[in-house]
Amino acid sequence: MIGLQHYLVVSAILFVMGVLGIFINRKNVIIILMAIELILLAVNINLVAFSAFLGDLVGQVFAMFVLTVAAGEAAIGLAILVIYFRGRGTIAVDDVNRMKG
Amino acid sequence: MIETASLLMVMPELVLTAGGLVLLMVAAYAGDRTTPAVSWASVGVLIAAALSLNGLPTTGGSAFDGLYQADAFAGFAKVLIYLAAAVSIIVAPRFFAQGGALRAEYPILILFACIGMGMMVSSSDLLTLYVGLEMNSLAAYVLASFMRQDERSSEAGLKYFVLGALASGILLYGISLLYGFSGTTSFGGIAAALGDGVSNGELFGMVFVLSGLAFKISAVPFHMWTPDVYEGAPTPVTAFFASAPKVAALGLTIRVAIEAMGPAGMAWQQIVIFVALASILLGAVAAIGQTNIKRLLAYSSINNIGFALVGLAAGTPAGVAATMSYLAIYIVMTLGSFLCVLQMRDKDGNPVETIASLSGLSQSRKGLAACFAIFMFSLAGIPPLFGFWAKFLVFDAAVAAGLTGLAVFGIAASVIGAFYYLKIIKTIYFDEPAAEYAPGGSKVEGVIMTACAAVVVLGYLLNPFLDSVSAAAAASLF
Amino acid sequence: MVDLAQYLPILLFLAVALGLSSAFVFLPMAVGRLTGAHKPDVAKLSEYECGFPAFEEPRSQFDVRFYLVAILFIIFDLEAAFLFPWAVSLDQIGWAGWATMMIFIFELVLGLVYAWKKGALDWE
Amino acid sequence: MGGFPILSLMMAVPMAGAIACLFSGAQTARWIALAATLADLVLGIILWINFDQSGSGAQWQFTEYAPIFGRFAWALGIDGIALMLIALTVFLMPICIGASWVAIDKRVGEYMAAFLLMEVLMIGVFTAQDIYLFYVMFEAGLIPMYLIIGIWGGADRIYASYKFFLYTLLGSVLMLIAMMWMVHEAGTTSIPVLMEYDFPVHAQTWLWLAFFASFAVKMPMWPVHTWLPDAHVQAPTAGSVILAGVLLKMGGYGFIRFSMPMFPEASAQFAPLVFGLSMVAVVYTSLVALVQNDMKKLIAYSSVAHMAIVTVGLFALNTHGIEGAMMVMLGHGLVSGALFLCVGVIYDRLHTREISRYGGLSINMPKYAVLFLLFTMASVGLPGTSNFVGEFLALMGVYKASSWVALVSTTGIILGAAYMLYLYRRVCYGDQVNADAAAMEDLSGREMWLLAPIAAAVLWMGVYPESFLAPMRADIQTLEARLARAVPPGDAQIKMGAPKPAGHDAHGAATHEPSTPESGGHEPAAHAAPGEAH
Amino acid sequence: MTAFFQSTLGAPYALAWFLSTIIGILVIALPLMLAVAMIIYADRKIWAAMALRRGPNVVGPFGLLQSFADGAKVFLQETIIPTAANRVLFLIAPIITFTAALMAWAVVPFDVGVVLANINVGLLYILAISSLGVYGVVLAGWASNSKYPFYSAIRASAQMISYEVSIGFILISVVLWAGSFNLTTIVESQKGYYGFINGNGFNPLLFPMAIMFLISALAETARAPFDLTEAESELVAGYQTEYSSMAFALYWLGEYANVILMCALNAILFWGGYLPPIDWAPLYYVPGIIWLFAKILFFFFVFSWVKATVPRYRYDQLMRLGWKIFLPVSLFWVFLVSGFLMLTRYGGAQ
Repeated sequence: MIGLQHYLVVSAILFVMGVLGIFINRKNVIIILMAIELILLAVNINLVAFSAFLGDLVGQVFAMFVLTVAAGEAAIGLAILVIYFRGRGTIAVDDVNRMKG
Repeated sequence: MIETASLLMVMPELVLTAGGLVLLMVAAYAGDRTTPAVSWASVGVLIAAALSLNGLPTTGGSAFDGLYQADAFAGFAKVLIYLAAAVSIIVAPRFFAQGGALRAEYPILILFACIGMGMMVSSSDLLTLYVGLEMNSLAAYVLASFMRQDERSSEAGLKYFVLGALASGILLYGISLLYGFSGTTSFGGIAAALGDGVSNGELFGMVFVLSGLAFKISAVPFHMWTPDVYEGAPTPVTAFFASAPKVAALGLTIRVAIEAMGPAGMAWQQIVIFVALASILLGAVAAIGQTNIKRLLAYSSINNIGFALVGLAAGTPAGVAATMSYLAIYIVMTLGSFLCVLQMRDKDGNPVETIASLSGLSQSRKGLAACFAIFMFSLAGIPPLFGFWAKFLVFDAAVAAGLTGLAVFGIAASVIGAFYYLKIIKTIYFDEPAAEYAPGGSKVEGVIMTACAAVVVLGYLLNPFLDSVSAAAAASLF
Repeated sequence: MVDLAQYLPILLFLAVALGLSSAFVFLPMAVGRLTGAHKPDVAKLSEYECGFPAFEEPRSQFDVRFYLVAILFIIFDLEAAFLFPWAVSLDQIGWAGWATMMIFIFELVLGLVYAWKKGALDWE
Repeated sequence: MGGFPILSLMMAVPMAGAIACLFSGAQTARWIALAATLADLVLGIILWINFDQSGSGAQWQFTEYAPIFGRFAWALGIDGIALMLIALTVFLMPICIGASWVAIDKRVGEYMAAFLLMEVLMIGVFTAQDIYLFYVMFEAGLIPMYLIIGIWGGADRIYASYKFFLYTLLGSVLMLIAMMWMVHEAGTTSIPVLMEYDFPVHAQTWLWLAFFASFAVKMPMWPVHTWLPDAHVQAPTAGSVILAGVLLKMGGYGFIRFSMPMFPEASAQFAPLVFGLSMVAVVYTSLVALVQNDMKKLIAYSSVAHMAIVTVGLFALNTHGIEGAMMVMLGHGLVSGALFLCVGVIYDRLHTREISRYGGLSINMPKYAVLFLLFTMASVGLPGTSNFVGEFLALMGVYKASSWVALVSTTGIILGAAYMLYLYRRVCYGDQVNADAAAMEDLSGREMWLLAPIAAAVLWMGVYPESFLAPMRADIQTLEARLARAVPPGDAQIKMGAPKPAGHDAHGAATHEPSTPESGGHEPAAHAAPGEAH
Repeated sequence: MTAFFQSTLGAPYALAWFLSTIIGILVIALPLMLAVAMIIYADRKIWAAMALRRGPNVVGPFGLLQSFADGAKVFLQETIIPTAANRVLFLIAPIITFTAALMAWAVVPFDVGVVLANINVGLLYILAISSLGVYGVVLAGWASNSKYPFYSAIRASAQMISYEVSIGFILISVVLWAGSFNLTTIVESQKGYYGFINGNGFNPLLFPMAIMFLISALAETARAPFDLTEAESELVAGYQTEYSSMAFALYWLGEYANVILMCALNAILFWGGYLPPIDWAPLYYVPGIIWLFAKILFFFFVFSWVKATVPRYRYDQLMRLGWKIFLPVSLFWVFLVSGFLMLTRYGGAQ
């Protein structure tokens, strides 16, 4: 039977993939946005799994908030990306270097 | 169910929401020419929100079934937030008018960010924490890229967004673990669960949550976005970033650390100590080579956050009070510094950001130079300026809590920090005059700048007041 | 807890539907090779451009308004996510729950008004 | 004086002057500054006259207390030691202003404001009765001094100002941490109370080191003295005067006010360290001074050597040593200040500090040569001048503690004579090799007015030191009594009286210390104690 | 049916359940494809009739087999994959479209209890699945790496998602009224308006929503007058331009499957689904599935009718209709319906 730890492992894998996707990816900002979504997905899996196993609705409500906020975040991220693209004509990660840190 | 009392306790947020929405409609219908009026109206809204803090919002306690906490701590933080926000709004129109980006959304976005920040410092549940944090962040992402035509601004927005979203993700992952292993999202409940012993899951959750928060307060090792964002964002926005969200995020961190993770103090204290020291050190060292004043101030903010965290590391009421006082003083200093930066304009009125351009400022613009010097000395923590008192308080708390080693290392590192502040003063006062600046900014800016300088110089007279307020704020957490 | 077994037929349906549609796509390719209909040449395999060679990169022109639509969609569609659970529990949450959601919708409408006034909804 | 807050007034006057200077033109600023410093001088005289130096009155006089800063208070008050240093400050300040009268021609208002601010802070340091107030005043001095060196200094001013600032800052921040610890331990910020608080011995070690870090840099002691020559050389004349005259004394004052009374055991424990460093300093810096080509640098190194005498005197931990150290501080404050002024006089004419550029000045500048000679002699420690009294007392005190230290320290006096006289010979005697140097005019009236009062004071101090010792006597005795329980036995006891029975150990000998007129009157009980610390 | 397998064939429960479910699926999917074939024929016939033409009339009696002939033809065609295209995505795209079109039918109730998966969030499921269809379109446009398909795909997806928003809010009104997402419950809740009529559409409060839903359904499926995505004059054949053989046919099939689904939804949500239009006992003797099919056919006729008579919208008009009219109105209707329900039905509950 599928237990809590299975969910946690899946979510952990997704989370790590998301984080790595942000750090390793050198090609495209859109991929970074997707990686962020992947992280949030991992979180939601966690929340819902915990919610189910605890028999407590809070986790699901939380997941809903995460979804919504993630949507807002994606919208704003996309908007910023568009502005950026219009200024620079590229969304390659390597080119995001007008300022050196 | 929702009682009237709960609604009264969130009065500041309600005022801000209503004000922000009304102004949004005004902005939408009347267009950008109303920007000055909208800006002042926003300041009015902020003042109204601050006034509404009087009473239940600072004394009410728990609202909405424990989702929201209306206490002195939140009140104190909110006053600082509103103050910083108001200043950031007031100084903006002139800057944006020059950049051709004078849009009425700016003050409104700041109002919305303030709602989020108010939620953050008042949250007593992971849910409100997250929602507040995101409300602030979403507004902040937009603010960072507010000057659409400016490539640096949009790049700053992009970087801020990507790393901010990553931070939210990490924070959320931690939240999900904390929730799962402690079975609740309320701070009190988590504290109770941690009190029974810290499981591995909870430990991981705490680490993730703290990492996410460290991102938001730009503490080392999660600081890398700060210099770029500060440099790229329009200067009034940078001033805002350097002040209000710091208070909110740090206030939130304190609340989480004390209220939710209090029983696991030993676990997070180590982390906070490390982060504090690393921030102090890196902020100081990395700032030395900077040539852009905004970047330098970014590193300065990292450095300062490190100092503020020293108070939290103490984990005592005195430590929390010290951190809150630190923030109050820091806000005045940093806003003052950015007001000075706003005055930096070449003859044609274009903003200048290089430190080199400050050469000989003391001869062409005496008042500005003096203010700059005061803020820099203060940030360096040299008495009798108020910045010293801020550092004094946190280190005093650390010493009182037995963290003498931390205090010694921290304060020694502050000497490194002093070096780069001195560099600016050196440029202003010792170097030969470079190209002249355009004559001074608006009267309002001058007045605020002078007021900040006055506070920095005469701040010690505020000590009794500051002490009592911050002590009350801290007491409400324990 | 919800009985997830209800969803098992859907999973099976997915398998069947995928199988069917894959078959539809790949069978004719196999059949084409068998019957000799598969005779690709350069002209046939170049992209459609009214008889000319392509002038420019097909993906170069991308109207920013499509992004705007996408952004608005994300916002409004996901806000609806809050409406769904609210709609089916209206009988339990009383006037306070109703009022809360009405305030939420009101704010949503203000957002719409703002977007409208800013011209985000205009296609020209 | 009753409850009149004269100390606050002494700080308010220059403060007001400073603000006024900022907003006025060059000439007005000069006059404002002069008026403010002279007013402070008058107040200082009134202070001295009203000071009860009988020793029977309260130790702390003119106290003021206003808890307006929350965590710490505006608590002022002075004892004799502070009184003397305040007197030195208010005495030198008008002279500094006078010295800058023509030498400073750019940004005069800011310059005068910085100096007046310095005066406020120096008086603040010496009067503060609250440990944090002390720290604030102590540290705040960095800002005006940094600006003075950096804006109006010489070619390498920027390097020098950084070095000055960061060295002293690094030293003092550690002290701050120690202060915090002490305040938490003792539960008070009041210096008088802390001076009587017995800190645990193991903690004293660390606290003492922390304070030492600050005061040693300020003093400055070898090997952290290197900021001083740079700062001196680059600072404008008046800056050097105030730096050598007063700022260095803050270190010594700190030892007397904090390290010794608050951590007697640690002071005794670390005395050998101080001795060691000081001995190195005396010999090493004197030798370095000998080979300097730059006048200011030479005098700066001589300051380091003199301050080493101060530290050995202090850590002799007996009346003579401390009194001597105080006298050296006062005397050195006057003399080194005067020497820097002398350098300034000729620097203003020729704009070089290179010794070889001068020569035979006694021919064309006789008045100058006379005064310069007086100060040179005072610096050497000629009897009849201020420094003789101090050095003699200090060395006597040291001799009681350790004859070896006394021996080495005394070589400093000889070397001092060497380099100072060598300097004088090169500058004032010999042939007039450079025409421009030979054409220099003698002292102007203004310069006479600057140097003459110092000359008078130097002579007064040398001839009748009692005027200066009297106010401090009671306080130094109190200090000695406080230290008594920790003082180790010296190795050079002058044994008196009948032969002792066999087996009488050195500890017993300590109780038979001879009593001199200066140290007379201390309670025997204080001397019965030394065994306790062992 | 599970019971039948268990009892007569002696299969274990799991296997029996599996077999019966598979059969159920095939019983839905295969007739659906047949229906699509026939409905394409019907579409062409109706259109032709309205244009006073004869339409398909060669293959089979009255041209009834026209669609099958077309199917056989494309099946034997060569599958062309342009060199510039992204091969994998190019082939996956039609699969997604068609799969999604089929999947939505899993929760459609054909009669009381006659539903493959009677899940409690059926409506939500349909919304989710129909959203997936956009992927097929976008991928097709993108993977073709050709100008016209790309524009078309972008347009199509913008159009689809625009109307999805208002569809979402329209559905909220229905859900509010029924108090459930379960499609069967929604159908059942429509019984007996004024004591004799079945169908939300007869409710004056919901009737405007029914109309809006119908129009949105047209837009959502990119049917005329909203068929901007394959406006021949501008975009050749839309996002399917580069497709050939069965891959091309799958879009065709999927599109019509979606059209039928939308017709079914119209029927289920607003016009009583499998219920007879009049709440009169004798009518219940007619199987529900007949009523449902009748309603579907009716709406399909409306679709065709509109296609034949209404001129095509401009793209800006299309978007304006969705965002500036449907969205505010449907939002307002949520307020209206919920407020009405609070006053009449739930007012007492606190």
